[in-house]
Amino acid sequence: MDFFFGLLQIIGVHTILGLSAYVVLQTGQVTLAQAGFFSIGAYVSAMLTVLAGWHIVPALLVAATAAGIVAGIVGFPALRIKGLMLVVATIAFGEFIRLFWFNFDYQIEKKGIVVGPQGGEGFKQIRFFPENGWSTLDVAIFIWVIVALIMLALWWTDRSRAGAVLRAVGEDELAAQSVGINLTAVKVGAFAAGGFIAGIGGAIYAHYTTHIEHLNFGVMLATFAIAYPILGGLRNVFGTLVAVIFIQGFLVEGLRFMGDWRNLLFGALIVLAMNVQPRGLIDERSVRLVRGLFTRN
Amino acid sequence: MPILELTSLSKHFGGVRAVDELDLTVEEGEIFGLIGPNGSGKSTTVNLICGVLPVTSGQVVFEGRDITGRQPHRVLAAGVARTFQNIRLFGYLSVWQNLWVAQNSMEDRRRENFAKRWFFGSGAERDTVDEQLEFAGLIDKRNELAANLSFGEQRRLELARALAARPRLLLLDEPAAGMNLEEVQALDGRLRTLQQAGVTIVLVEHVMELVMGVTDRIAVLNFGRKIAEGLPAAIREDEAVQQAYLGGNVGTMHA
Amino acid sequence: MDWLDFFQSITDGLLFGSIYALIGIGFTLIFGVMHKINLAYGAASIAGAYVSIAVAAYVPLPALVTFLIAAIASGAIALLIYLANFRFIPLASPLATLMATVGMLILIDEVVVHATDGMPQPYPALFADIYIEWGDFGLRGDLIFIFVLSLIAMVVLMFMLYRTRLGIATRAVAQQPVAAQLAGISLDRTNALTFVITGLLGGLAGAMIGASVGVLSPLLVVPITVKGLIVCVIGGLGSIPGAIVAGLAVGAFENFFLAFRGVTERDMYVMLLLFVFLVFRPGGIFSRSVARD
Amino acid sequence: MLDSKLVRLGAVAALAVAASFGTQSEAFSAEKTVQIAGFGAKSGVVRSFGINTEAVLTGAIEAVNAAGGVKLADGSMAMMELTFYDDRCNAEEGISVLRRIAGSGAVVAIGPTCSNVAEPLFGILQKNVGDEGDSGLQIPVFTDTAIKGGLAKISQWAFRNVPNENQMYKSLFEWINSEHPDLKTVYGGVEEDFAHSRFTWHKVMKERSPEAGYEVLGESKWLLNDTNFTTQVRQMKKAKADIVAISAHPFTTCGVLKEMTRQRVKPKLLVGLTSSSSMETLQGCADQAEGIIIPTSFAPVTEAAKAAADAAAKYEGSADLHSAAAWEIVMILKQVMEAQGISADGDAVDADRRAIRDGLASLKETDGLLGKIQRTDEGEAVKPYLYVHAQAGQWAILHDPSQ
Repeated sequence: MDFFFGLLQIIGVHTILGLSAYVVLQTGQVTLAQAGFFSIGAYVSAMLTVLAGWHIVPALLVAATAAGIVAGIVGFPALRIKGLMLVVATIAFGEFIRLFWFNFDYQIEKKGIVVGPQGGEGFKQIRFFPENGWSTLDVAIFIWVIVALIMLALWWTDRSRAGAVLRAVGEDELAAQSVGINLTAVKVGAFAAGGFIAGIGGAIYAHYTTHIEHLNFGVMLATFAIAYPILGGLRNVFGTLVAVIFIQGFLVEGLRFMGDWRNLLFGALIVLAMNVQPRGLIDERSVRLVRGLFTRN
Repeated sequence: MPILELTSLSKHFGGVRAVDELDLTVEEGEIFGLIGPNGSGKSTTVNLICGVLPVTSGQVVFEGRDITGRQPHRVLAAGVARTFQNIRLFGYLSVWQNLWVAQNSMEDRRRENFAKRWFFGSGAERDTVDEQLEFAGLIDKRNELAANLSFGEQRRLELARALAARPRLLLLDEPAAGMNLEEVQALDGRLRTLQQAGVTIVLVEHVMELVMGVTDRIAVLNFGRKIAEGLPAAIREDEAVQQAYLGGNVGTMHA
Repeated sequence: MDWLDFFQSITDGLLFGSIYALIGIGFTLIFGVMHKINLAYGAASIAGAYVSIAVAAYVPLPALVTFLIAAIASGAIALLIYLANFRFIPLASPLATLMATVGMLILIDEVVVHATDGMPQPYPALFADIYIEWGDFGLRGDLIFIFVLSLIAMVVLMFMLYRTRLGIATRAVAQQPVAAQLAGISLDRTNALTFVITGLLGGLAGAMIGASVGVLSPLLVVPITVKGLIVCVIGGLGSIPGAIVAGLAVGAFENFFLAFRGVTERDMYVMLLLFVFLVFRPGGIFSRSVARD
Repeated sequence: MLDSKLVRLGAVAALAVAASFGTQSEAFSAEKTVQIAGFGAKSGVVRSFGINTEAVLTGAIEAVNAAGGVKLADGSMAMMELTFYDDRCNAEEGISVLRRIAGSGAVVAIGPTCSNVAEPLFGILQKNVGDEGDSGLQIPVFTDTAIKGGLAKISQWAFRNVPNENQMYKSLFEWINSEHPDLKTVYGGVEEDFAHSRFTWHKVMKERSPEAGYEVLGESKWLLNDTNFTTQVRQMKKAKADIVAISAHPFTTCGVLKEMTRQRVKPKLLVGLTSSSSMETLQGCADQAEGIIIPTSFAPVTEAAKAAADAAAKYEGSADLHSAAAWEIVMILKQVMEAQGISADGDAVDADRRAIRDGLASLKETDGLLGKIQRTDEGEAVKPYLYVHAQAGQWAILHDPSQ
């Protein structure tokens, strides 16, 4: 059973990562900086639990806030640019953060061992969970409570006026401004919220892998962050969850029995999915389809 | 009393003077026509007023306050709303949501705190949206996606959306484009109703005939400059205007 | 600071930058015509180079022919990318296209890994044994060759775009898609041809990278994709002369910082260069004050 | 139309998921089997490592089974059975795979390939055996490939059979000193962003060579996926060192060697990273690598080593210093299982795992393909080693320090 709980943990963390991009994508901005914010959450929280001896919950909140602030700061220059320019700018920013950790060295001695982030060799022994006797199930529950809270908050936002405003900005910035929407506030807000959520994900990631290094937070992770909501569809938060289950549960874990053929299928299935369902797995049609299954008798 | 004053307003794109030293005064309560051939700078003028484009030089004064270079949402907050030449609705939002996001009048802002305004909308606000939809005659379509509306309905929705913030000045950028005669007449009626409700209207149009009946005063632009201003009847007879319209501007005749 | 080191690092970087320029042109051309990003472009470039050595393994070929095969193979792969990721996905779903090209990148990468077990493969080079030296200052013969070859490719491309029917059609589609269609230009065929052209350039770039390093590896894909995108933005989206200058500049810039700040910080400065451009010159090197989106 | 297709597609997908998760409770055969799990990277650029490990493991288990299998506590014989998983050299996947293994009937896990997977993996194991407060996984992991120094001490459940680079390079530099007393200086080249290569230069080569009497003149750094080494090699050229030590993986090692040839940098001696003593380097740049000296813990010089190499070749892999360790691991495990008397009973997996761990922890010396392997208290191995050098596209034995 531990394996399933472990898989649940992975799905949970990737859902958080995907949701962090979902918020930003709703405003029509394609961000590839989420891996960078994720890494801020990971490093900051790990430093707090390992070096300062904090409990995971405050560490997680502080780390997420830090990631959110950095993301908000990125949001300002990102206001001026759109489309491909924004994609490239956010890639560059994410990479910049990653390279920062690559060059970041800060260790102290604790209980006779030297701990802390160590540049290219990474940050090891982030063992808050096992050291405090959290079982795999405990961690999975902890993660899913957080996932549920985030999903609930975003689901609620989607249904509130804020959600409609986010989408309005995503569809037509000029029209949105002209009906009185403060573009700066909305975009920076979305970036900051996305960064905050990514920071939470990163904080959990650092603690359930126990070891982080800059290479974990590269362009591919950033790509997956936007892949989940795009593949799942931007219609609602459940699309992201479905896409994470599709990728992490099915493509990665489910197809493991295929051995080395798995990776080939991986790319091909993404291409296929986007051709068949360009608006994501959860779009108007598939929703109708599922509803039909339950009402047709 | 003037509600909108443009003082030597200019916009240059590189070497092109899209709007050149434009002076214009719109009186409170009137329906003001701004006409001119294609490319004469009408839409640019609207964009300058609304803060979509940065002004090269000159001033925009609304109700005695200088609003030059303000961001579009702040121009709206001041009381100026607009529609677009090519309809710009939020196509994947429902008709109802299109109006919902536009509830940005000063009263809305003052009445509700941040959380209530954005995340925990009140029933009163929902009622307001319904009322506005009713007024626009779109209440039956409230759950349709805006993209699925007919062309005329989209025009109506866009107008309703512009009115949602209760502006005192409304800039309509070619609202009649693509409408048939019947719809144009309906539009005329709607504009009169708005005028009676106290909204000042600037009607931007390049087909002269459409504005003659409904406007109180007209200004004519050509090559970014004002070439005539006055009562509709006078404009019709103006030689410079006729010259501008007939002088090789092919686009003038189609409606 | 030693002036010799300064000139040396800038010169080396400038020569190598011609490869970045080729990749940057590919991104910029597709963006210019379709207003889309093809993230699989870098992968297709490297894959083309792999095909060429696979062919060369059966038939002994001179290096130049190998490069040519790389270009052709990459052109074919680019066409495949067009069909799989652009042709059938509605224009209104740009995110789907973006994501599909990511899937394609992963797929191409993994096919290469499967074919070679991820092992580095030697790649032929021309003039690799020439090394020109003036005292402590030195120039790699193969890099000069690559530089010249890239310049020729760029000149040929410019000629095609500005002097041939195909090029005029391409530019027409880029500027006025609707009008171009009315004038009888097939959008579909023009788009497909644009992909093939970019593929040819990319394959050449892939071959040149292989030749300059001496080995090919799937590891090359992500870095050249990122660098290519950066070049494309610094040069100004859709601007071919911009991409050329930006490619050379990024090459020189990064090599300068490699020499004087070390490899761990090098790319941070490249990112900073990009941010500077985004803030102060969002339209790229040759922009006319007004920013495009 | 399309909708019904979608339904069918969904159904197929659901079945596939169910099938893949449901495979754990198969085998209700009459005979007992000892389940062994292997894992490593079979995707991405490090794919060849996983393929080699799997081939060697398959061959080794076949050899054990051909000799009758493993003797259990009750005196009966049981066959070994291997399941191999791909972890894609990704930390999260590695953890997931280990959890899957821990949830299966496997009594021991052999892997992983990458140091950056091994490090987090060992982190989720229980740190100290018997610590009730520590909820880490409790399954012995025996690593064949991931070589970055000092990892096994992370957990008492982690063991490695990888060569001790500190010892190998120390003795290599001492040997070079005695053979070529005229060489005085060393210059380093390091792939700076990869855990293993970085560690081996900074913590091993750079620290051990002065102990053997060398002066380290400096170092050039590059990254895993760099393409232009002109500047780095120029720095190297300026240093004019007698020995150039390159701590990098085959791809950049080849890139740098080729650049050195172009710039005519000819050190009197080249020293390479342990991991580069595989076929990859020679496939990438045999000419330029000619003469490079690398210490390795494997070469087909003994009967046992030849048998291992042949078995690997049979399953389309190759035995090198990494994968050959997997052969030794299987042999060590057989010995430990028999000494500890495991039951191979599906209900006593935990006890068997503990018994194997204790057995491994108490080992002081084991047999290896090249001779006796010493084991340290930290779960690491001290393996016999050889110096090989590249000669005409092959790795040839240069010197055997044990003789």
